[in-house]
Amino acid sequence: MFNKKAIIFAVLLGVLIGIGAFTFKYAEGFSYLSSDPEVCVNCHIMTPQYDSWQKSSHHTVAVCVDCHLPHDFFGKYIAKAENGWHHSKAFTLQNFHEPIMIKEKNKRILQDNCIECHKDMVHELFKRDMTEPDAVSCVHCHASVGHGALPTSIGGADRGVKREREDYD
Amino acid sequence: LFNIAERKSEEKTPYERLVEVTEDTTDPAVWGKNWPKQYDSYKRTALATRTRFGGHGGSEALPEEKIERDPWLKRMFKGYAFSIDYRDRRGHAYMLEDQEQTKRQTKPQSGSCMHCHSSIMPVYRELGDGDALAGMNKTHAMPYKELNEMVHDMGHAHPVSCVDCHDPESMQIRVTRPAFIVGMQRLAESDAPVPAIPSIDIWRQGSRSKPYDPNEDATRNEKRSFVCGQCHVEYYCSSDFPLTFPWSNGLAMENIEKEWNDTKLSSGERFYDYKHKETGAEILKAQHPEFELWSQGIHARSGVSCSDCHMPYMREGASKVSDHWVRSPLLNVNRSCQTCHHVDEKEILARVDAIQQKNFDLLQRGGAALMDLLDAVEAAKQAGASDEELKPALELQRKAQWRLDYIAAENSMGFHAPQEAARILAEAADYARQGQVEATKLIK
Amino acid sequence: LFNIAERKSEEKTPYERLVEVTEDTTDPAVWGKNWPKQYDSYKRTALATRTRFGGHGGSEALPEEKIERDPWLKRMFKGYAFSIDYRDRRGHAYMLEDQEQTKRQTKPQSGSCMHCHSSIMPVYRELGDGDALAGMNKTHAMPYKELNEMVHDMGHAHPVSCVDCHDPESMQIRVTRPAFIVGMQRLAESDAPVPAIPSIDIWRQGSRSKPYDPNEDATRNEKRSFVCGQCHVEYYCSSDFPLTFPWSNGLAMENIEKEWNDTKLSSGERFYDYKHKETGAEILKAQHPEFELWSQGIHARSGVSCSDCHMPYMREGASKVSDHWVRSPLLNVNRSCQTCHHVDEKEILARVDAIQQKNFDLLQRGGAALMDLLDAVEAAKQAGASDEELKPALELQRKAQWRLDYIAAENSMGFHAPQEAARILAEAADYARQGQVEATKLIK
Ligand code: HEC
Ligand code: HEC
Ligand code: HEC
Ligand code: HEC
Ligand code: HEC
Ligand code: HEC
Ligand code: HEC
Ligand code: HEC
Ligand code: HEC
Ligand code: HEC
Ligand code: HEC
Ligand code: HEC
Ligand code: HEC
Ligand code: HEC
Ligand SMILES: [Ca+2]
Ligand SMILES: [Ca+2]
Repeated sequence: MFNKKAIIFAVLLGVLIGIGAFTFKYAEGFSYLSSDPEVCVNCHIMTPQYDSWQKSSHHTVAVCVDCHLPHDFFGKYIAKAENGWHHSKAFTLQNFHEPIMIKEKNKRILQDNCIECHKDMVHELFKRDMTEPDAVSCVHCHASVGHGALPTSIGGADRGVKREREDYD
Repeated sequence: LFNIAERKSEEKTPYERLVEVTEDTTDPAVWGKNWPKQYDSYKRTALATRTRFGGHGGSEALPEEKIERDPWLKRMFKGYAFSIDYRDRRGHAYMLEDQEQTKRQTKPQSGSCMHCHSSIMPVYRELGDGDALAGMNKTHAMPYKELNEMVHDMGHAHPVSCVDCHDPESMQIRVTRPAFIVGMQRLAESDAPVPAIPSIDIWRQGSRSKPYDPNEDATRNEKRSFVCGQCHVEYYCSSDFPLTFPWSNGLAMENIEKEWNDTKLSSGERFYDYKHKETGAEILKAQHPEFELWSQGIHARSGVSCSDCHMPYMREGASKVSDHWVRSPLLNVNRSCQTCHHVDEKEILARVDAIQQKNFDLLQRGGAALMDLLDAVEAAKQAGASDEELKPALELQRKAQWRLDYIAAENSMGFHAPQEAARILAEAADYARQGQVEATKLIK
Repeated sequence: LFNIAERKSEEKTPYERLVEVTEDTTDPAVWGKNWPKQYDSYKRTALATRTRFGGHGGSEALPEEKIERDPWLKRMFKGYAFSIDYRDRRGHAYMLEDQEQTKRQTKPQSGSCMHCHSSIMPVYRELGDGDALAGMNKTHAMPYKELNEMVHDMGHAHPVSCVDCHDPESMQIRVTRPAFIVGMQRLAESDAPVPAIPSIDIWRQGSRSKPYDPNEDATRNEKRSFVCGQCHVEYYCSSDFPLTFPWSNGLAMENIEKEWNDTKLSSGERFYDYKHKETGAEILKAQHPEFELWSQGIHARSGVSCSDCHMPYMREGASKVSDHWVRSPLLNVNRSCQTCHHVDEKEILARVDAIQQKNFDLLQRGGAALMDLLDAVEAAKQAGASDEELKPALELQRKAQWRLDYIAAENSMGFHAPQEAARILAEAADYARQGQVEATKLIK
């Protein structure tokens, strides 16, 4: 249908406008409204997660960033920059994997945040593991807390964090 | 309010120790002073439980005889102690006394038996001057009664105890059993695929300078299954050579069969556990390969551990503890299954029942085929067939019985890996019938 | 941003129509003017695809011969048209021409064949003066060639088309095929458990004043499988009686076998599809029971429909459309599987391969057993065994072949219900060997 030139042009244009517009909006979103889920759904691509979060057991107690961004200041800043760039690039180029699946790095941020809020509940389990790379993933059993049950009601398989970290880097 | 205050304190000091525990503290009651919640649930393994296929039937006093329930089992074991007394398993609390009391003891048993029925590690260290493996390697030559007495005298006559799965310092779960550690090392050195145990792949890609060490190299999630794999496995356990977990070719049924076929007895003969009383076939006995069958299933390769289902976390006040009342998950579906499968309990039980029913039917089908094989061999002998002529039929009996027993002895009635269990039973029936054909040809 | 604006508008008016479509509009190109995205993907079913067991091998021109790849299949079908020409299936675009060109047409075929290979509904209505069922019930008596010409002449010679699955008014999915509707009504009236189809249980608990109507009573999710169940099912399709989906005892393999065994041919004989050329056994032919096998699996009872895997939603800008390029999900894992299984693609493919490999091995095992049965019968005949004496062996051949063919003809290589497929193949091998024993006894 399209000819090659048109596609290339479209992509380049997309990249320019896209990165410009989105990273701005996105970064802004993160820095000021960082706790407002609306920011995340600036991208319709986040809508499924937004909707499912509203149905989840946590929507009254935790917003996106509570789970997905480090709670400490610097970590938050770095993750923002990293994810911000990543997301807008991916979104503009539309070249990301669908369905979107959380990556190892973000899984670990997530895990820390679970524990952050629930250390009282799980202290016995994690007394020794907070720093351990191979703590059993909360999501291994509680995949549904953030976004309701997957159709399988199953979270990602726990294939051993060591191996997955290698894949990520 | 008190209540809350109380909880808060609970939270702060979960591991506050009232008493010291060491590698030699095998008495769970002592550990229980430090960790009363786990100890309380641990003690419940003395309670009788029953599901359709799990737990045990029979009186509270003694579990039901498997060999009475399925007469073909009894005939399959003719010539072996299992044909005398072979019952349903029951809770961990009984493991030692049930072993001491089984009528299988009327035949001389080896010291190896103690490996999985008592908190024996200090005794192994004693026998091996500190080296547990060396110690274990002496026990197969000892009569059961002798080693059993030694365990009693040294004060370690407890069923599986805290120290068998926990490091007394850190409380980390860990494995202790030498036979398991050796078995896992051989597995790691093989090139068998192990999707259920990713840490082995990682070790294989490493320098291999040190042998694979389950306590060092495995993830905690894997250890949540390893602790069980110390005992819920197929084994050789008699006086000819040390207790062996046959994993050097892999964890699949065929891999294990190959290891036994490649093994020689000190007599120089090809390995066998017993000769069948009726036919004289050299038979392989399979014992509770839960760990092996699990490893072939979808749960295992999804990282679901034994403990996830058999020791689920339970809420205790403001904290969570692992339910140490190790038992059938069907008695605890909401914790064992529903955290992952958000479907109602009736449906979950129906799914299990559908799987187990199909497996049960295939098991009976295999049993019938094996009985027909034995009858045919009988008839062929009557008709004057020579041992030489009977050889093919007897080889097929060995293959068929190995497969049939493998799933009969496994305790989940196929649940741990439904397709794999069905596949093994399909081969069992096929080989049994092939043997029947061979024997029938000899009935002139 | 343009790109966003565009997407926004899309979301608003997906169904704005450029042309009118009615119950008689069988030409997909016309519908395509209104729904170009679906039509574009629909047209792709003309592309050749290949996975290890799916799609088709062979040239682009013609799929590979199954009966050459597995010679035992050919021998199993001796005496039936399938032994002449039986190939891999391929995309929907080819369904009509492949049917017209198969050498099975060298034997007279019935008009019933057209039910699942063309967009035939207007022709049924024509033949039945508006009543499609009445129309279909005339077609089994018509020669294939005659009905095929009629379909061409009336301008409906298209492969399965939009109108076969969609209501032209509302675009709702719906079923049209009379044989499916009748089959489902019988299933509903039985008391067979149907965990995969909850709406049947609901209907059963109701007044039952009107027969179960898949279009009225079923949920949309169920219809996402029903549309496929119109064709991907076991059937009787010859000239003796109308096209039949044998579900009056349930959807399990045994239920269907029972229905065939209880059916009488107009000749008064017990039902059979053909007599085996070598042995004379009365054989049942199984055809692609995808719907039936799926219904016995865990996906079905978890509410996972055919369309979830074979027609996954794909994002087109801001809107989602169902991928009408119906094909192997293994060519589209991220949409077909990863929406539900958050596991990386390599692992998902490995899981499928493990399941299919086991199923494939059992299939070959069953084939070998059946060949041995045929050889034994052969030998028994040579030895002068009478038909009367051979009866037990031939009855067992019927049972064995039914089971073996059931899984051989099913197109997922066991994936749709792994344990159930293995169970069926286990029975196939067992019965084949039992037959071999019976025949061997007759070899004096
Ligand atoms: C610029 C559009 C956009 C915005 C705004 C946005 N996202 Fe995303 N997000 C994406 C895209 C595109 C992906 C897929 C990236 C990939 O997988 O490569 C993604 C992926 C993710 C992932 C999982 C993927 C990973 O890398 O682990 C998480 C978690 C996530 N987003 C959370 C958020 C949160 C929380 C916010 C708001 C604070 C947010 N997103 C705002 C576009 C966006
Ligand atoms: C209570 C914690 C929690 C909250 C609040 C939460 N999430 Fe998540 N999020 C999760 C979990 C758990 C996962 C799944 C991780 C996994 O499957 O390994 C996830 C995954 C994701 C993913 C990746 C897709 C996937 O399934 O892997 C995205 C994108 C995402 N979340 C976005 C959001 C957005 C946007 C919000 C706010 C509207 C949000 N999350 C709120 C816990 C949360
Ligand atoms: C911002 C704080 C916060 C974060 C982050 C958080 N939670 Fe929670 N969570 C809560 C609160 C508050 C409740 C409600 C407590 C109650 O009802 O007693 C809760 C409830 C729960 C429950 C019980 C209800 C249910 O859904 O079954 C589980 C399990 C749980 N959280 C697990 C998790 C996991 C796993 C994560 C990380 C993926 C997580 N939580 C992240 C605050 C948080
Ligand atoms: C192996 C499975 C498993 C893992 C891993 C796991 N949990 Fe749980 N969790 C459970 C089960 C089972 C329960 C229910 C206990 C009960 O109902 O008595 C539970 C209960 C909870 C509850 C209390 C829910 C309630 O009833 O209010 C919270 C909060 C929780 N888990 C958080 C976590 C966090 C945070 C992590 C990770 C650090 C985690 N869990 C890891 C299985 C698990
Ligand atoms: C996904 C859940 C799950 C996992 C993982 C699992 N099991 Fe099971 N197990 C079951 C179910 C269900 C049964 C059947 C119980 C019944 O029939 O009552 C069972 C049965 C058993 C039995 C017999 C129980 C009885 O009451 O007689 C034993 C022993 C056992 N499993 C050990 C293990 C071991 C060892 C592992 C790990 C190597 C393991 N299981 C992994 C679910 C699981
Ligand atoms: C030291 C050996 C040993 C270890 C370690 C061990 N078991 Fe057992 N297990 C046994 C023995 C022996 C029995 C049978 C006891 C009897 O019948 O007297 C048994 C019985 C069982 C039963 C049947 C209980 C019943 O009520 O019928 C289950 C379930 C079980 N074990 C699961 C596990 C799981 C899960 C683990 C790991 C968390 C584990 N076992 C660890 C030796 C062990
Ligand atoms: C590798 C570990 C292991 C070894 C070695 C072992 N057992 Fe067991 N034993 C188990 C497990 C696990 C069970 C529970 C599962 C079952 O009953 O199938 C069990 C169950 C039993 C039971 C109760 C059920 C029954 O079979 O009646 C008896 C009695 C028993 N063993 C005796 C023995 C004797 C005698 C020996 C030595 C020949 C022995 N065991 C060696 C692990 C072991
Ligand atoms: C057959 C193996 C086994 C035995 C015996 C055993 N445990 Fe455990 N224990 C486990 C497993 C598995 C876990 C979960 C550990 C994890 O997930 O890291 C656990 C966890 C624990 C924990 C950590 C908190 C929790 O509940 O998860 C404590 C404390 C504990 N056990 C105490 C004991 C005590 C005390 C005994 C003896 C009375 C004992 N255990 C006997 C296997 C065992
Ligand atoms: C920690 C998570 C977890 C727990 C606990 C768990 N499962 Fe599963 N289950 C899975 C995963 C993962 C799969 C693989 C399919 C998938 O990816 O959803 C699965 C698959 C299944 C299947 C289909 C595969 C098969 O073998 O037929 C059944 C049935 C099943 N589980 C039943 C159970 C039952 C019963 C229990 C409790 C005794 C249980 N599960 C406990 C995660 C779990
Ligand atoms: C959970 C996913 C899933 C569901 C649900 C499902 N299938 Fe499949 N189907 C598969 C897979 C995987 C294969 C194997 C494909 C291969 O081998 O390339 C397959 C194979 C097939 C094939 C052969 C495909 C080819 O390329 O040759 C047909 C035809 C088929 N399925 C029809 C159906 C029908 C009809 C239904 C519903 C009654 C159904 N499937 C339900 C996943 C599914
Ligand atoms: C009107 C009958 C009919 C309907 C309705 C139908 N199919 Fe088919 N399907 C066929 C026929 C006929 C073929 C074989 C075509 C050939 O080989 O020429 C086929 C082939 C296939 C194939 C193999 C494709 C390939 O590339 O090898 C798959 C997969 C499939 N169908 C799935 C489905 C699914 C899923 C549905 C429902 C969404 C469905 N079919 C609906 C008749 C039908
Ligand atoms: C109930 C629906 C249905 C009926 C009736 C039907 N088919 Fe098919 N046919 C299918 C489906 C579905 C496929 C694709 C799956 C497969 O190939 O197994 C197929 C595939 C085929 C193929 C391509 C693969 C092969 O077998 O070589 C041919 C040719 C064919 N059919 C011819 C016929 C003929 C001739 C008749 C009449 C005797 C007939 N069909 C009746 C549904 C049907
Ligand atoms: C074999 C059955 C089948 C055929 C033939 C078919 N469809 Fe569909 N179609 C479906 C199914 C299943 C869905 C999903 C419906 C749902 O989930 O409600 C669907 C959905 C749709 C939708 C709704 C939007 C979407 O994509 O989900 C449109 C529009 C559509 N089809 C158009 C067409 C057109 C145009 C044709 C012919 C070129 C066609 N269909 C042929 C089965 C079919
Ligand atoms: C709409 C959701 C959905 C889709 C799409 C889906 N599955 Fe599943 N799958 C499930 C559910 C639900 C189970 C049952 C276990 C559970 O509850 O998690 C399951 C179980 C499984 C199992 C274990 C049971 C078995 O049969 O061995 C495998 C393997 C599997 N799926 C593979 C696949 C593959 C491959 C695909 C794509 C072709 C796929 N699934 C598509 C939901 C889905
Ligand atoms: Ca053994
Ligand atoms: Ca048929």
